Amino acid sequence: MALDKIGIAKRIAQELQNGWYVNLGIGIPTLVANYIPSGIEVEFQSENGVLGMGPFPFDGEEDADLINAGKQTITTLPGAAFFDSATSFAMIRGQHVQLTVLGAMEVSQNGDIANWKIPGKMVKGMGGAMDLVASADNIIVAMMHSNKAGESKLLINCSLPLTGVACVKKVVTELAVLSIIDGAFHLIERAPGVSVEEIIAKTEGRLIVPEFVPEMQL
Amino acid sequence: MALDKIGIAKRIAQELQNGWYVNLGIGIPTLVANYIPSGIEVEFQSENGVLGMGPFPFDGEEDADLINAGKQTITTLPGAAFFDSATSFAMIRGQHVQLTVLGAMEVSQNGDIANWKIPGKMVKGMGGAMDLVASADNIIVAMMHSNKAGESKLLINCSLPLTGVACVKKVVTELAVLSIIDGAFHLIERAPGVSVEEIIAKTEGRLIVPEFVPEMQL
Amino acid sequence: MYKVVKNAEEALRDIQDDMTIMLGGFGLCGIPENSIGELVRKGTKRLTCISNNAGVDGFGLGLLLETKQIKKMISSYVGENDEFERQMLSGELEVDLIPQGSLAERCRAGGAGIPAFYTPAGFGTEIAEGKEVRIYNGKPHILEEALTADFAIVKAWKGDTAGNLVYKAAARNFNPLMAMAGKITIAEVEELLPAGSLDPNEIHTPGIFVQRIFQGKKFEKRIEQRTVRKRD
Amino acid sequence: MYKVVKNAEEALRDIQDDMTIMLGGFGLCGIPENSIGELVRKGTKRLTCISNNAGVDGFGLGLLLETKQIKKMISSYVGENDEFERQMLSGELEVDLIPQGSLAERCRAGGAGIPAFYTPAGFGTEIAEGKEVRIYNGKPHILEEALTADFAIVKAWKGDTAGNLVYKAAARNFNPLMAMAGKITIAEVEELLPAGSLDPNEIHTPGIFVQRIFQGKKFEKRIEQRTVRKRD
Repeated sequence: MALDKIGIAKRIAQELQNGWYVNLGIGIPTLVANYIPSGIEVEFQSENGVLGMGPFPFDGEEDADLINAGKQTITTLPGAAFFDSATSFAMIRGQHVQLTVLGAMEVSQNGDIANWKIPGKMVKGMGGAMDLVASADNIIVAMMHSNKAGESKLLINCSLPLTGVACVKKVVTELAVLSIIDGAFHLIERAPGVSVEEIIAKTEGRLIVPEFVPEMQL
Repeated sequence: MALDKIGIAKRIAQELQNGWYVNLGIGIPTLVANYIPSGIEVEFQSENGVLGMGPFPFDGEEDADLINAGKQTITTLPGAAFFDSATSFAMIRGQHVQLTVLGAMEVSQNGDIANWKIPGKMVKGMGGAMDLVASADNIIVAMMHSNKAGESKLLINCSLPLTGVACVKKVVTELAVLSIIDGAFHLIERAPGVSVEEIIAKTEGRLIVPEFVPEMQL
Repeated sequence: MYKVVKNAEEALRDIQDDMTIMLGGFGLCGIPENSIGELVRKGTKRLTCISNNAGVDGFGLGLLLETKQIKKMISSYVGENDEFERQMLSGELEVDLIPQGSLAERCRAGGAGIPAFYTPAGFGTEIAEGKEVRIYNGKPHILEEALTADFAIVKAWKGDTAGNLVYKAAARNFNPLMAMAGKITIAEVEELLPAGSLDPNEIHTPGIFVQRIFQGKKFEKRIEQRTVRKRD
Repeated sequence: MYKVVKNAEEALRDIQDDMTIMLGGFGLCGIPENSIGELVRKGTKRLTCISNNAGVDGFGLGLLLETKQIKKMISSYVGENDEFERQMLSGELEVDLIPQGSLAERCRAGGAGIPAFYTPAGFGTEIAEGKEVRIYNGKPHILEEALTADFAIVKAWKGDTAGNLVYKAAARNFNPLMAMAGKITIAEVEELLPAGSLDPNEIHTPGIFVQRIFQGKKFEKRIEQRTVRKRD
């Protein structure tokens, strides 16, 4: 059965390693923070200038001066630090953040990503996404395998304006975990009960399927 | 009579304007801080990361963590701030410092300055001097008119390796105040009792002498 | 160095039509509310505004959009704002979108006398069109130039009469960088203290970057996304 | 994020011959005394040291010069040091002199993923030889590249177990910039506190830049130029 958003977040959370600094994008990526495996300590960086983000505040304890990059009210954990936006992107560009998780509209088989602009529609801007994808060594995309029209989002080439080139290393969808290596998607795991055939059918880009494809363990 | 070092410092202090941030080099420039005209408020920046430098500490109150760019123990005044070296040179390069006063071995008629290296001798390094002279809009050189061998230090071209090009706007020596404009030294003032002839004789570079050269008022 | 002015009116007295203004803040967090109000009152026109975001309908820079005082926005993320969208789609409003990290670094560079730098952000995208590309460490980078402004308007938590500023939490964001990059920098603060009240170790923006400072009359501090959890 | 190591020995355990090391400090102010002592004890050889200064005879980096552990110094100002002078003039020691502001900015750039930037400092001097020149705002600028190091060793006043650092007064200097630029950054602190002890608003170096932290055994804090005034 295909995963729901929480399933995707849980699977991505398994990628976390002890001591990592992690930047989570808006949407599914944000949920990853709720499923950190036990024994793993990570710290969350928010590109507006917060390190050591904690959970949302209790009702009534919101502070307008304490938000994350999604403009949501947050709290901090012991050991947190605040800094300006240039320092924040110094962390990102300088590869001090070990993992970036973000959403996408399209990913191509060579790791290009499109997630900021649909021609003809209102453009909201790229925010920090272009800096994040151009800089991070380790980028995981969390997204649905297909768009609302049922078309694959794992493509030979992105059709939308790019956010970054050859940068995505891994994609986690409701159907599968895929690595991007040498211009192809490599099927690593499938969602529980999802067939390899379904993943092949829904992946437009070049897909390498090993003989045995394990099911995700969630 | 030619000025002494204190006289040079006093004359330079007359150039200070209210509200200026000022960077003083080692030697005569440091003395300028002692002769701020009354009614003028300036703040001293030290490129190692101090704004709002005060006088030397009282004996016994030295703090090894509180020094100026000359590595001397100092104090701070109310309103002081500490910052890192990149921010310090952001102030300098970004022209937030209104006046830089520094010493020189040679100055040329187009405003080149040499003050960091003598070929064949031990080179100590340029420290912040190259950043200061390349960045500041308003640079006053405080120096003796001639070197120990009696040769003019106000030259057609510098003979020593340069610190900066076409950057010095004004020179104050024990004999004169000179502006540098359009490839020539312009004699602005002479030290009390010093003759225009002496200044002409001791200036190798092109010197423009107006009909009337006032004496400095110290 | 006494930099105190009475209020926003005095601080913004010489901001004129067609100028370029930087405004600190991220979303509605850490924005110079009082100065924005004063710009609306003054009616200064055809402004180019450099600000990470463009406010929301009815607050922040949204107020200046409603009165059509903005000719051009230079931002990284916009459009939590219907009026913005309308003006952009109708062509009334020019918009220059810049990756957030490049925007921050370009402001800092402007203030630091660094005219240009290389960054990997945006390579291979439309942002890179017409920009020089150079390979460093095996990776393509594009050349980005510094940004400066006629006025930078920032908002701080505490400030002193010498212009030293301290920001609170995530309200710091772009404020220290823009403070560096204004030909004239205006700071509005929640609390204005005598010089010497702030610990020199704890100052975020040294006073040298600030030309005018005033205590804001009122800070509404609206929250854009109120997210909370229930008590157990 | 628990980054505490026991002492300098553990912190510097994998620093090896021929590595490039950044060391914070300006003169003798804010230098990592305990780590320098440990480098002497270890006897690590042929080091390239990036540090604004090179210590004095018998203290700071002067200690590593005496034991001839330094192959190359990258600094802005050197030579308060007879042994340095002797080694430099004899050709035993390579020296790369860099304008102080460029040195600071190149360290920051290295830490910030900015591979190169333009600066006016040094144009028209021997420092600019072989460097690209470009005119911005009517003024020539030269292209300078980022600096990084295998290890950055910094000294802070207070630190917490998560690696957050606070510096004191002018002992800040190059420390925060080098902390950004080390592949591994080691911080020695005067006072090591539990995470949560430092106000997140007042942190100078966020812990993300620091991999190892320890409380220094002893800080001698020598003064290079003791200048005082008499009491009235």
